[in-house]
Amino acid sequence: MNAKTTYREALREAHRDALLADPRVFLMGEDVGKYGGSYAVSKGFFEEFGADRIRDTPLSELAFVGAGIGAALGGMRPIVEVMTVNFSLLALDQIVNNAATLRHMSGGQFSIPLVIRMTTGAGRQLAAQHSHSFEGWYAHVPGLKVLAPATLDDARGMLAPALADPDPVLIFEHALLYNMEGELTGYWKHADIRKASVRRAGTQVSLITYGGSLWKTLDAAQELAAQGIDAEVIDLRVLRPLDTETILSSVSKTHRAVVIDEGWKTGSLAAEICTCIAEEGFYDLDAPLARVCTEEVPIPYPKHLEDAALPQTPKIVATVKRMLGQS
Amino acid sequence: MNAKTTYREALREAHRDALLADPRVFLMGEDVGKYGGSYAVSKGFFEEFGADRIRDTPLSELAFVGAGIGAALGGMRPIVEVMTVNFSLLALDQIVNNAATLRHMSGGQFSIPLVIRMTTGAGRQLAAQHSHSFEGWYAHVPGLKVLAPATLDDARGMLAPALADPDPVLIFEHALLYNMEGELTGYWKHADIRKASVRRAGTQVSLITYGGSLWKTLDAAQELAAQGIDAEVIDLRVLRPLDTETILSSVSKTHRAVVIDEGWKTGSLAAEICTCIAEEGFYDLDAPLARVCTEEVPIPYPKHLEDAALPQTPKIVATVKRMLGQS
Amino acid sequence: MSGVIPLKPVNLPRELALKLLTDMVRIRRFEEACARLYGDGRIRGFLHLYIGEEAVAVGAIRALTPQDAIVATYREHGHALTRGVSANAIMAEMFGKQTGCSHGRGGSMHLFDAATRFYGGNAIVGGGLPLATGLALADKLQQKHAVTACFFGEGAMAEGAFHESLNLAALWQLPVVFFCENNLYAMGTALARSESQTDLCAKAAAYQLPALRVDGMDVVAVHEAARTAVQTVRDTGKPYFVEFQTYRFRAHSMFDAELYRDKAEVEEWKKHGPIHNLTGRLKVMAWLTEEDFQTIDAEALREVDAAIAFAEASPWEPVETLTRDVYAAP
Amino acid sequence: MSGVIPLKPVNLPRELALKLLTDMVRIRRFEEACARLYGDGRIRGFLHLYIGEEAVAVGAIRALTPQDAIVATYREHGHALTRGVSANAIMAEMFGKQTGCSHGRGGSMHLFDAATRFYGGNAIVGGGLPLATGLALADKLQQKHAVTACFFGEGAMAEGAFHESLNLAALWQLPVVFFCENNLYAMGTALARSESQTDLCAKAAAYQLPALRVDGMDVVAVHEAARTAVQTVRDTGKPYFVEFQTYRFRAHSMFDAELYRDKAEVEEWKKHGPIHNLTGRLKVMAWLTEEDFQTIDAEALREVDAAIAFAEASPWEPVETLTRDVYAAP
Ligand SMILES: Cc1ncc(C[n+]2csc(CCOP(=O)(O)OP(=O)(O)O)c2C)c(N)n1
Ligand SMILES: Cc1ncc(C[n+]2csc(CCOP(=O)(O)OP(=O)(O)O)c2C)c(N)n1
Ligand SMILES: [Mg+2]
Ligand SMILES: [Mg+2]
Repeated sequence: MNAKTTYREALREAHRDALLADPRVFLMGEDVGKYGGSYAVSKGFFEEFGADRIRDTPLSELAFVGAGIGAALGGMRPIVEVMTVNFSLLALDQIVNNAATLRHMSGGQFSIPLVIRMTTGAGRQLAAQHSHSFEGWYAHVPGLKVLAPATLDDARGMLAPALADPDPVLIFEHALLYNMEGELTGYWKHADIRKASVRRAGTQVSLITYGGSLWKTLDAAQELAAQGIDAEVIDLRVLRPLDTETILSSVSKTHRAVVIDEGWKTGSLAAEICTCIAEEGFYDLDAPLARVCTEEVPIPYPKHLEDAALPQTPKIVATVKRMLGQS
Repeated sequence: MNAKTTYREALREAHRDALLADPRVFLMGEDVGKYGGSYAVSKGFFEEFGADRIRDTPLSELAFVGAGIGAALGGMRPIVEVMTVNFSLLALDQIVNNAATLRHMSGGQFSIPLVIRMTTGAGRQLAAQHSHSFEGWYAHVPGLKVLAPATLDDARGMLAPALADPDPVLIFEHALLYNMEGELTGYWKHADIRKASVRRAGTQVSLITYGGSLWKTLDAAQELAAQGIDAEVIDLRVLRPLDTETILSSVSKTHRAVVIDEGWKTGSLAAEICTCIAEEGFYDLDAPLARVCTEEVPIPYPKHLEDAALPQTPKIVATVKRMLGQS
Repeated sequence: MSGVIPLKPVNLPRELALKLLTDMVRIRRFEEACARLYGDGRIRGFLHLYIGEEAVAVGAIRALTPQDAIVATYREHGHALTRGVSANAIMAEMFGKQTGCSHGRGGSMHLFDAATRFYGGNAIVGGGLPLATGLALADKLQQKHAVTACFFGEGAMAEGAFHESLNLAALWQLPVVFFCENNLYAMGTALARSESQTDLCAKAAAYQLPALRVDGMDVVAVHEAARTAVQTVRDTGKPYFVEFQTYRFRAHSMFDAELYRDKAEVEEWKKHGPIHNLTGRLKVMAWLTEEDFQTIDAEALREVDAAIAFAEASPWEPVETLTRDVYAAP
Repeated sequence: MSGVIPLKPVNLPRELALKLLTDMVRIRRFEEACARLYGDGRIRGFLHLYIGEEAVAVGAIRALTPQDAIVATYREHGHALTRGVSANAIMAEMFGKQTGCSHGRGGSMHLFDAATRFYGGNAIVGGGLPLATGLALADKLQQKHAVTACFFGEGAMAEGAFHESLNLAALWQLPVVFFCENNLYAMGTALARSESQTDLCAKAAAYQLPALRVDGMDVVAVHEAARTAVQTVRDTGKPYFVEFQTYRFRAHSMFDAELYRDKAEVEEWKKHGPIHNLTGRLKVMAWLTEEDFQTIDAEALREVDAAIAFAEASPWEPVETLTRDVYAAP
């Protein structure tokens, strides 16, 4: 039961369960089938479930995402894999103008029980066009739900509730997590898609983050602990709708918050979190809010520049120490 | 000279000047030519400048925006009109992955002196797919500059510096402004694309806004004045890069800020403005920050529901009064 | 241009022919009223009239069965009416009332009706094509033997969405019939100014789709072609492309100054109007008297008047419901 | 599959033929080194090798003049090398060094060189086609009589960007030559699993583009076809489509387990490798001895070694420059 697994394998198991449990579920996307999935999440599925349910698509992001919306409208439970968030821009019109609107525009007649999954984030030296973090954009759109599983349990557990949801759910998997190893705790069986999670309890500052940045943030919290600073770490898990309750209750305890987000700083999802706090938790605050985000630059190729562009543990530590007057 | 004109006519004159001044300038987009421009900004140009310089495009947003990028790269000074921001999603990949990145990815070898214009905003009962305000998304992207002319002077004056800029500049024109009447002040000849503008000086609260919301906000300020509350109104004008100096200096004086923005609240550009203040101007603040944004709903068709969804003067007034403990 | 086939006999049962005529008259009268109501400010937003093109929706949709699905554009009043969405519900929607077919949320460009599988109502040019492809995929995977009819203008064919969707439908052998309403203009842009290849059936062939070109002003020809296409799709499970050559008599929308076409061109086309065309033929065949026609017309006017009265009398959605139906109720 | 045309004579001047051979060998040796360096962790990110496809870039680009422009994909080392970007600058770019042709900012997928009008280096499939169309528009409007060569894979043809760009180029009569590198696979997806119409020239015809299908393993055939196409584009100012039938001998990228094709298929194609093909023919014509070949090969290896040494020795961009070149310096 509690054997070692990986994030990739946890996702894979979640998909297998879903495909076995409901004949309306099918997976489609570029190279999900014969190739085995560009991140190998669907490896072996083509052989196990056949070409109808593991459906390789041409390079046509707009049409196959739109077809997923249509198929959901028509009674299926599609999982559409858009290889990466970078390519999802080509399909954004369908997601924003059809998936997110059809229920409302039709006065509630239609439902889009669709899951769209994609890889997000930087860190593998893939340069400017292949390193985007646009999940914050999707989190802006009413009608969508947006998830960011950062842990093995969430990778394993979030797909089922996402598929059970009558509305379109987007799942963002950070590229650096697929090889992450660890054990499932069993919690995954009850994974919800409503609440943020306190990954580390603390009293002096709230570090609020999600996805790939969670692990850098937990590292920072550990380092801070070694220096006598007790940080709470919140994993948002759900980027839309935001669980502001968990955020605000943490800040009401710690009185300080740093938001860590791999999006470019200006207009980041981090800005939304900060503003929620500045609106609703203002009187709890003992210090200015702060963000650790990506620098305002298309991600450069070389490692030292990419590292410098992205949020990193030392930068989180330094930001917290500055906030606490210890730098 | 100071005769009555309209926002549309001011834009039109700016375009005529640009076309006359530089043979590298040309205008392209859907129905900019024979039809006369979907918002009539280019009415008469097809006859005056010919089909080569006033170039009607097929319904191919991705390709003609990309072609504009290529033409800029090749030494021209294109103005690409994307009829509305709603359709620009189809071209977003080209804007984000080519226009915004080519200079950096090439190590500074290339320049994209391109202007992309589009109509934005709601308020004409065009319903969910035709009422978006995505300028905040564009303001998230390093490599782009983003303008929002709200006044006649800016409509008249911002195009020339935008065309002179060696980088891609996006201009957002709020649909409700085209028929706005008034007089040019002459300021337009010196219009910059760097600074925000204080449209009304005040002492008790900073109302920060841009584009179509400026006029609702000025109305609110007037109403507040009648009730004894002295509000400062800042028109951002430039959405990227943000003129944080003007924002922070206003807040340092008023100690309170409300941001008004027609984007959906969650993940709005307003969140970025608030966060800048919460980061850099925190100790100046005497009250929580507040936003008046669009409700989290695809814009519904009927007027009473559309009105209820969008920021409105009474809501701004009420928000300020609540902030000042007068509600 | 559509050939002048004035007195070609009508190879359809009389009852059906009269039904097609009635449908066209209903649409015409409905939209004439809409234009008036727009002028009066009762209908707002964008309003795209189908006047002149009625034969296309009527002939094509009458070739479908109730289990089939329809995806249309922002110019879809005629499609909704023909499909059986009531004039009351459509007119109430144009008014933005609670009793509208989209509960007032959509307006003219977003008519929807789940009961008749009418998936609307899409204001993004080309935006319906991927959706139609997906509906057909769902039907196919569920072995429903249904056909999805996807309507779009010739202008939409320049969009990437057209290319990707036709390829997908053909590659996956999906039961979609692509009904192109070629009215020669996309707003002010004539076909030859938007397509390097103006033979639209040749474009469809590039995806290995069978294609038909049809006189879209002749409802009988439209219906016959649509029946062939729909039956073929139902039998083979594969997609089909039909180009209806038609013309809009009115401006693109209520904002269009029509600078891009000659009045004479419009007048020429009006001579071949679809209602005119069919009534002439039916009269020669002695299937229709002028009196019959007046009865049909009077009935259509009565239906429209009733719809307006219904819409007028209907309540608004309360403001409190503003954010309802963004997500499913928990 | 490419026909086996083993000993067909080479209808080109000897000097040119040797030049083409040399270019192909340079690319091969350069990329073999890249694969090794990737294994050693000196090159990172994505690395897409062109091995097996060299005849396409070499034959095609040698048909261009210096005023012409090139837009390529993420599989563009060979194109950059042939265009005259130095091996040093390319290798340094792969290392991410300051002396790289994109100052280290781009890496393997984003090689650029303004001096040779090499516009790169695009990692979004289909993303280069609109750009190429725009470059050609700029050249046309400035009466430069230049041709823009746009390279892309057959997989890109399913993208909306392909459709929209070909239409625009044909409609506006722009001087673009569309060079399709049909290597039969898009990652793991075989052509017949991504296109309903696998005759790619038929797809081009849907935009009224003249089209040629060429054996992409035969650099002589490639060059002749490219010359014809480029000359036609230059003379007429109108676009042209050429399909090069080729094959990649290596995996799609360094992450690909190649589950989707048989080893035997790969081996069969290798028998028709472009370098093998040309050397055989040149030897029969007595234009090349084995010794000549060894000299060419040794020179290529020397060039690559020198490039590696150059890259190794080159400095990194200082971290302080991180946000440089996001906007023009004020
Ligand atoms: C993607 C997109 N671009 C532009 C528009 C604006 N627009 C609405 S209708 C139209 C013309 C469409 O022409 P066509 O497809 O031929 O249909 P028709 O209106 O003639 O029925 C345009 C340009 C839009 N709604 N969507
Ligand atoms: C828009 C987009 N979708 C998906 C990808 C991922 N991807 C990179 S290369 C590739 C295959 C492209 O095949 P083809 O166009 O035939 O070129 P080839 O790699 O065979 O040279 C895919 C799917 C991408 N880079 N861009
Ligand atoms: Mg049309
Ligand atoms: Mg390929």
